[in-house]
Amino acid sequence: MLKIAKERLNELYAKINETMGLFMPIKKAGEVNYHVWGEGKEVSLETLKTVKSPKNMFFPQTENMMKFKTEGKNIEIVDVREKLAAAAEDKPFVMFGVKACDYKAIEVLDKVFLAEPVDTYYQIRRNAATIVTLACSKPEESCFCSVFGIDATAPQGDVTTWLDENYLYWQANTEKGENLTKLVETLFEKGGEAEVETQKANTQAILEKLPFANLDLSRFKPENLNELFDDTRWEEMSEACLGCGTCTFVCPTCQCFDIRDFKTNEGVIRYRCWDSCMYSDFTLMAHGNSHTTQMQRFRQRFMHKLVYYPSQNDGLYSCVGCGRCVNKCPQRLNIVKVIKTLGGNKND
Amino acid sequence: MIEENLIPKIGVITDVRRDTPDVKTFRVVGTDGKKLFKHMPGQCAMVSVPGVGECMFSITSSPTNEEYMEFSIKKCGCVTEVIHSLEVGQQITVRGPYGKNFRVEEDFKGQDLLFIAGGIGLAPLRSVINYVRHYRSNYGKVVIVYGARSKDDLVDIEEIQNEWMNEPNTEVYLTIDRPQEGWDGHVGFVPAYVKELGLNPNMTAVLCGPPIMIKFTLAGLLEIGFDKSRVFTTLELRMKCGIGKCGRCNVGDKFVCKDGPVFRMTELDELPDEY
Amino acid sequence: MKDVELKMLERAKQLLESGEVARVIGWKKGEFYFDPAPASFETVEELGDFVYNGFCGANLSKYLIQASKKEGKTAIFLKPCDSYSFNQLVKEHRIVRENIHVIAIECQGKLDIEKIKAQGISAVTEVEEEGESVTVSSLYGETKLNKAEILLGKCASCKGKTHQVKDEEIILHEMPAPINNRFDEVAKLEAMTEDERFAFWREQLQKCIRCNACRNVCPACSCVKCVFDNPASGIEAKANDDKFEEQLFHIIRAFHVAGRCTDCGECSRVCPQNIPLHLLNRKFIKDIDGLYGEFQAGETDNGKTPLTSYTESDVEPNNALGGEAK
Amino acid sequence: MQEVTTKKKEFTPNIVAFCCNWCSYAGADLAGSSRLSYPANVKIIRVPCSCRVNPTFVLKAFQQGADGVILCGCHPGDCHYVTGNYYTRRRMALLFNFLNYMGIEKERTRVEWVSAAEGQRFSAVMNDFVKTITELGENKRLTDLRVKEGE
Amino acid sequence: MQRIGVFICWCGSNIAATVDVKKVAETIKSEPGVVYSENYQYMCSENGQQLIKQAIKEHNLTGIVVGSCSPRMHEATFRKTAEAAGLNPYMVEIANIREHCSWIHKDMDEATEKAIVLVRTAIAKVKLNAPLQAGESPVVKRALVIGGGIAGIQAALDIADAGFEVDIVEKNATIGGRMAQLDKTFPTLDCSACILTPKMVDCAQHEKIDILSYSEVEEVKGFVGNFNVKIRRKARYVDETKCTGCKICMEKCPSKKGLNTFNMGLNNRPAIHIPFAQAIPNVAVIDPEQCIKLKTGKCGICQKFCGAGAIDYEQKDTFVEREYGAIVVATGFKPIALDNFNEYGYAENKDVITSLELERLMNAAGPTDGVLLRPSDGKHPKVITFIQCVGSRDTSGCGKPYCSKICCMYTAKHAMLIREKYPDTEVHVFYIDVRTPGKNYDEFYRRAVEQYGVDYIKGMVGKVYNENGKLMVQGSNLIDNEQITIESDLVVLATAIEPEPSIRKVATLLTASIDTNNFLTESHAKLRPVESPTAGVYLAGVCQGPKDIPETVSQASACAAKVIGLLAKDKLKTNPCVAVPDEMMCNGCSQCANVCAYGAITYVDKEFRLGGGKTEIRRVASVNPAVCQGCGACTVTCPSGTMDLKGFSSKQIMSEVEAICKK
Repeated sequence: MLKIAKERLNELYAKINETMGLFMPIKKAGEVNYHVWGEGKEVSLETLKTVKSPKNMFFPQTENMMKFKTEGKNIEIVDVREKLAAAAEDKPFVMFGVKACDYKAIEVLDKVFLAEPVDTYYQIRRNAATIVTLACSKPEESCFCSVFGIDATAPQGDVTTWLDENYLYWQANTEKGENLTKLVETLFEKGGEAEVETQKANTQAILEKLPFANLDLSRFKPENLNELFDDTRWEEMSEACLGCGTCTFVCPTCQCFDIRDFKTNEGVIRYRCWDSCMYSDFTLMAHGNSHTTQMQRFRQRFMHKLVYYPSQNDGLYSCVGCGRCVNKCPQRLNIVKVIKTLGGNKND
Repeated sequence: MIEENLIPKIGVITDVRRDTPDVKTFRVVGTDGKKLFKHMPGQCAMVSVPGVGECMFSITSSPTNEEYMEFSIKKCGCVTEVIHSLEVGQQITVRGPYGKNFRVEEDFKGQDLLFIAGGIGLAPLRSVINYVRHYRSNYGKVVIVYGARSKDDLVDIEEIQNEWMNEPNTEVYLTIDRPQEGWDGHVGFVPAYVKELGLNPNMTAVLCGPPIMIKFTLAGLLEIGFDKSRVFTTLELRMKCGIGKCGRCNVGDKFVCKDGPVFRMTELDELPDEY
Repeated sequence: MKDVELKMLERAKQLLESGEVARVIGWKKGEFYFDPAPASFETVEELGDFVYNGFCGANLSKYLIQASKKEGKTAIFLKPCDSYSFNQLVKEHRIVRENIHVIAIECQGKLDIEKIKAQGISAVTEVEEEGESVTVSSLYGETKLNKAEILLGKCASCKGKTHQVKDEEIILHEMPAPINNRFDEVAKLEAMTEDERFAFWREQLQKCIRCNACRNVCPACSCVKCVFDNPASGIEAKANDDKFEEQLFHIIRAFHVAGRCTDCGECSRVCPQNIPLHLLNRKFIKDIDGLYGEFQAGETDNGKTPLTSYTESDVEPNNALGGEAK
Repeated sequence: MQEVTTKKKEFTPNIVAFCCNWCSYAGADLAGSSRLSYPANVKIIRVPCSCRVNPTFVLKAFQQGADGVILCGCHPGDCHYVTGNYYTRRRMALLFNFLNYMGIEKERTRVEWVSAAEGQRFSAVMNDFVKTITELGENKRLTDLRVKEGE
Repeated sequence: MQRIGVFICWCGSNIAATVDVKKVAETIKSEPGVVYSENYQYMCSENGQQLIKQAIKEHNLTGIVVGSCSPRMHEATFRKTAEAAGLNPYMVEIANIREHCSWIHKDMDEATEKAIVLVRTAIAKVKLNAPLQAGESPVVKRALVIGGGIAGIQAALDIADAGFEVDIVEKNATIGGRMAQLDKTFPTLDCSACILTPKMVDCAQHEKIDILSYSEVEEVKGFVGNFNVKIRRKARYVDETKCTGCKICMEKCPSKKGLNTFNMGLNNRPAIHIPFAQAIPNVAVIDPEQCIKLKTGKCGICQKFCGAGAIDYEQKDTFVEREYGAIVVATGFKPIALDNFNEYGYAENKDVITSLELERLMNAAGPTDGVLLRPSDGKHPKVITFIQCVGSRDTSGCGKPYCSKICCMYTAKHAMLIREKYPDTEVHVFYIDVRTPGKNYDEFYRRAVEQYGVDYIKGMVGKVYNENGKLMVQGSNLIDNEQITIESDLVVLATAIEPEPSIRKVATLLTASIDTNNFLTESHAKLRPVESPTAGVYLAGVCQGPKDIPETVSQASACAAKVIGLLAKDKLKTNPCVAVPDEMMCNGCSQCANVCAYGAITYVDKEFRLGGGKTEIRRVASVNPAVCQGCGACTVTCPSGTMDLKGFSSKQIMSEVEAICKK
């Protein structure tokens, strides 16, 4: 294990930034999101929940997929991925300060985007990234990652780090992590095992006390699919839902997207952008819509997270308990309320 | 070269045929004049007019056709409206094939086959029927029941009358919903007609058409004694990516674009009723 | 506030029990003190979860568009600012007034949990309100805060405590006087240079994730089908990395609600990125006031809206800059 | 500085002019039949009344790369449809003010009343508007900038 | 399948000299959707049109673009051409490459490039054009005239003479209006009654005219060609068909203290009365406020004495509903109330009177039998002072900002008549400006000054007050720049006129727009001065703006001409470029109706299918295509984009924008 004094973190960032892109939680216009690091930027490593999750780095909110140039009746397709791949190869990047839940979320996304047939846009970015995670030391009331078996005190990733009042502790886990370590090694000194263990223990104690620590997921199994689907309480759980996409867009695992064309004065751009199953037009076709009510849309989202996805992926839930939806839903609806209503609390 | 799952190919429209007042069939080849890609019956492709949007259509032509592929497209929305306005020579984009096909080489082989279609529902079946016709000796008796609102709404009537009806060991039954001048064939809805025909329940059946037709026809078939696990249909839901990632075409834990669009009736029974 | 809540609960029970109304729209308890959610109660039993406290900031009036079409009467609790939205919706024929029983309720200003957390308080488990002070308990300790510091943005610039409509009222205490500084922030922006304003809005709107929360919560944005969801409109769009696209959405949204926006402030409350969206709508309100005379949407009997009326001597667009008639 | 000025001279803006059928379009016709020239980069879209111009058309024009948008209608009080341009006047006053509030140069948008008899004025207005926009330079703020941060 | 044909016109050298027409036609050939592109010297010529027709047929064109002169010039021509070739006339778009291109640019390359863009823009639009059908609506061959003054009478007579049925609805018991109250008329000084009453009689006797006196319009439905109007026939308590007009009832009526409104309240009349001797219909009416029988149930004298048995105390208001093709509004005017003008002492001094009161005082049928006696003591006034512009041209807010137009002339008339009849009377006139344009008008005024020695004083009157029984008129003489006071026996105020107050209701019923002074707005101030913006509604007389009798009569005849033109048609072709709502998206918020100047938008409750077998009732807008004029104001007001305009749809305009901006 390596460590570096907190005051010298800027040197670390600068060093990484010399050869690689560096994205980390930075406060801009009042909100903390992953942004490119630069001298003088307001880094906020402690922020547990950036508004946009790190998924934005691999699966951006909007990305151009291709361009079409039309001349008379003919079409020419301009594939933008070569450029993207070249850029990624030229300058791989580091995601710094990713929390345990968000890292788990990237694993959830990998299963979708990297499954055959591979989503090459995602793949290019994913391959170019070295992920440096940061253990949580001050979890919030809305955190419930432990419910999904995530250890917030020891996140995975290419490199795992811990931060206390004095030091940042560093431990490489993968080849990518080792490579990054080599790059910055000179800035570090050895040691810190004991401090990290103390921090882990302290955090564990808090994690156990968190209000949502005892959510019961046992009912959310593929075999209960139809029973859960037909539960009468969806209606009442969804009645205040505005049908906005806040929960899906702040969610680190929501991966639905839309593909659209945009006419510019120089040709058509085909882009993809985040979409939300909460939207009334998500499943709208010219001759009908399979989700006509907000209840159906609401149900789709939570069934997907808790039943459909696990059924397709060996029981892995596509919720990581980050609590973003708990904090951000305008009308205070969230997955916890759903889990409690349909599943219950272990202590109940 | 990066894999091109979402990047389409450019196709050129080489023929446009008006089948019914609102259905046109488009013949498409690549810019090199050859077929764009291989597919199996029941599979779909994303067709698009840049700047307007993409839509999923089943490939109507048979895989055995080596020269081109065809799409029968019904005008019902923004994209299809624009596609309908296209003429020969216009380029479009196509990507695919997507989805699971009819198991013509496995489940269908050696079986007597019953095809039931309503309206534009013939489009995906045309591909299977012509496939079966091509490898005629591999299959048993073929019965085709096809209905539409009126005689003008019967898609591909020429091919049906000139080719299918002359095929050996093949029966073709046509029906329209309401009596019409110039029509001396059967009049009535498909589900009722199917029951009247006295079909052998030992056949493997494929249904395609409006949901209401499927519902009642299926009920009718089961009544006659058909085995539900040997009845197939195709589903149609909103699709964007075609590769099971965009998240909108699922029914329960199945994606129509990846796990479908062809489903066995017994499979659908296990899924929530949301299609 | 507890007494107000009790009174409301009692009234809700009476209304449901007597069959006078088929449902009551209010708030129900969440996981914490600070996350009550809007809810419709149809039986006395359901009222077990009924709550009204300092975190009931949501404007409930928009739910009535659907509720007023349902069988039976609907009772709703409206805070003073919500009553403007209600009125505007009635005026636009979106709510069937006869089907609604409006209970005007007291509002002492609503609190913002995000502002509490911004004070550095993490893992909040309990909040207690007492007069002007608020006690916040968390896993890491207890803090006393002054209510004024943690008011929702919309309450910090409250436009008035007078209900515009009511069938009955539950007001037990005097409500604080309105704070009439709501155009200060707009004026501050107006005083900037074009470049500064552009930089300000670009940075703010760059945060937009186009989640549509602002639109979907907005009582004025209650179109059966929004132009941004409608391919036929020619401006249907979802993209947002295109900088203009974001602005297009926000500009058109602000324009569509101009003259109809009651300044309820919900757009800013719900924005997950805390973009001060109300400053867009308020600009229109300020300009309308300045150019065409004071107008408050949702006020009772205030005639035609500014954009559906005119005078022969209206200011010319090229001279209207700054929002005051020259 | 020198370079900037030369660059600006080369720049020919793209101007979209919405003209009402009854006054301004006729005014433009009169400008034509009187051979009163104005730059070719002004392109006119005919609308029945200035009140037909939706703010989305104006924004769409900017989005598609227009550098300036001008609306022309009958003089207030002379609207063929009696009251149409009164609504236009309010709508555009508020919209243009708002665009400026968001940092869009106020000179990029304009409303002018041009009657069917004012060919001279039509030409003068267009010349002046093109001059203003040329000096202002390319529309960067409201154009289609699909630029992303980092990658 | 779109098959667009493009036709580029040279217009001789008008276009071809600066635009490379061949290049334009050639370049356009490769545009998607274009299957034919041609250029020709004169597209509008017989041969040019033939070329278009042939191309439409041969190439099966679905739309055409003509690059030529302004659409204001030849759009109609090419639409007809297209129609003749079997193409819907609305599938034609014009690219204006002459007025907007070749004539204003000198550089050939630049102009050619612009022409290409303009043609592309027109192609972009025509691709989204839909075939439109001009609608047809039948025309009811009957007209309604609201108001039975000289305007209404003239309009009714003209329309009836053309062979169409006309109903006159008059709210008073008799037709005749204000003109019937006048004594003499300027500038000829002939007797008002002598020229009006024959026309009234003509109306009464005209087989095509039906006079509904003592009636008011209650409700108007429908639209041009098909108005359905509900008329209230107020109870007059006298059977119109029986009353012979013998006036015995008037003599016998014990309640004689009602103010004679016809004489401006200067004398009294019985509860049952005929307003004046030549009233049409010559039928009595009972004032229910004054009638003892109707108020107390006792009396019934008139009934006893009525030989015809016409009196019916039980009569109730009745309603008639009729269909009309056109409506003429001729509701007239009244002098303004003088409450805001205390300085003239009108309320306190009986001898301060309005000009209309003076008319009655000088009329042989008036309260003084035509002898000029002042109201206070019945003496001959020796000094009479006229004050002009009382409430006219007043921007202070007390009066009216406009000029009442008739006061200068009638004051000159009064002054002249008084000096003629009573040469010993001193007549002073305070004026701000004397405005007498018009044939023989200024001559008339000069006669008053030069021939009759009327004392015109340029100046304003500050105050009129009573001092020892004398009216002191204190004013300024601006010419001599001095304050003067004139001791007068009678003061006459040239009171401003305003539209009859009932106009507000009428305007609302007709959705006719009204200006800030309550005058009805004409469709175009210069070019359509007698038409209201509401199709099928026409304006005559002072309801549209202050005017004198000759002008009123001309306007009434103009109205009649318009009405006859309308009623002569069996069917009306409606402009197909009208607003059209998409009900699926409509919020029913009424914003669109608020900006519609024509009242073309109404709302209906409709049932819509939701998913899952549920339905919902929604209020949605509906546009009457016969009434909509196609301005598009509603399309922008609508936040949901429900309203679109055929022929100028949002998509069309946006695609034009795109085509212009395309690089």
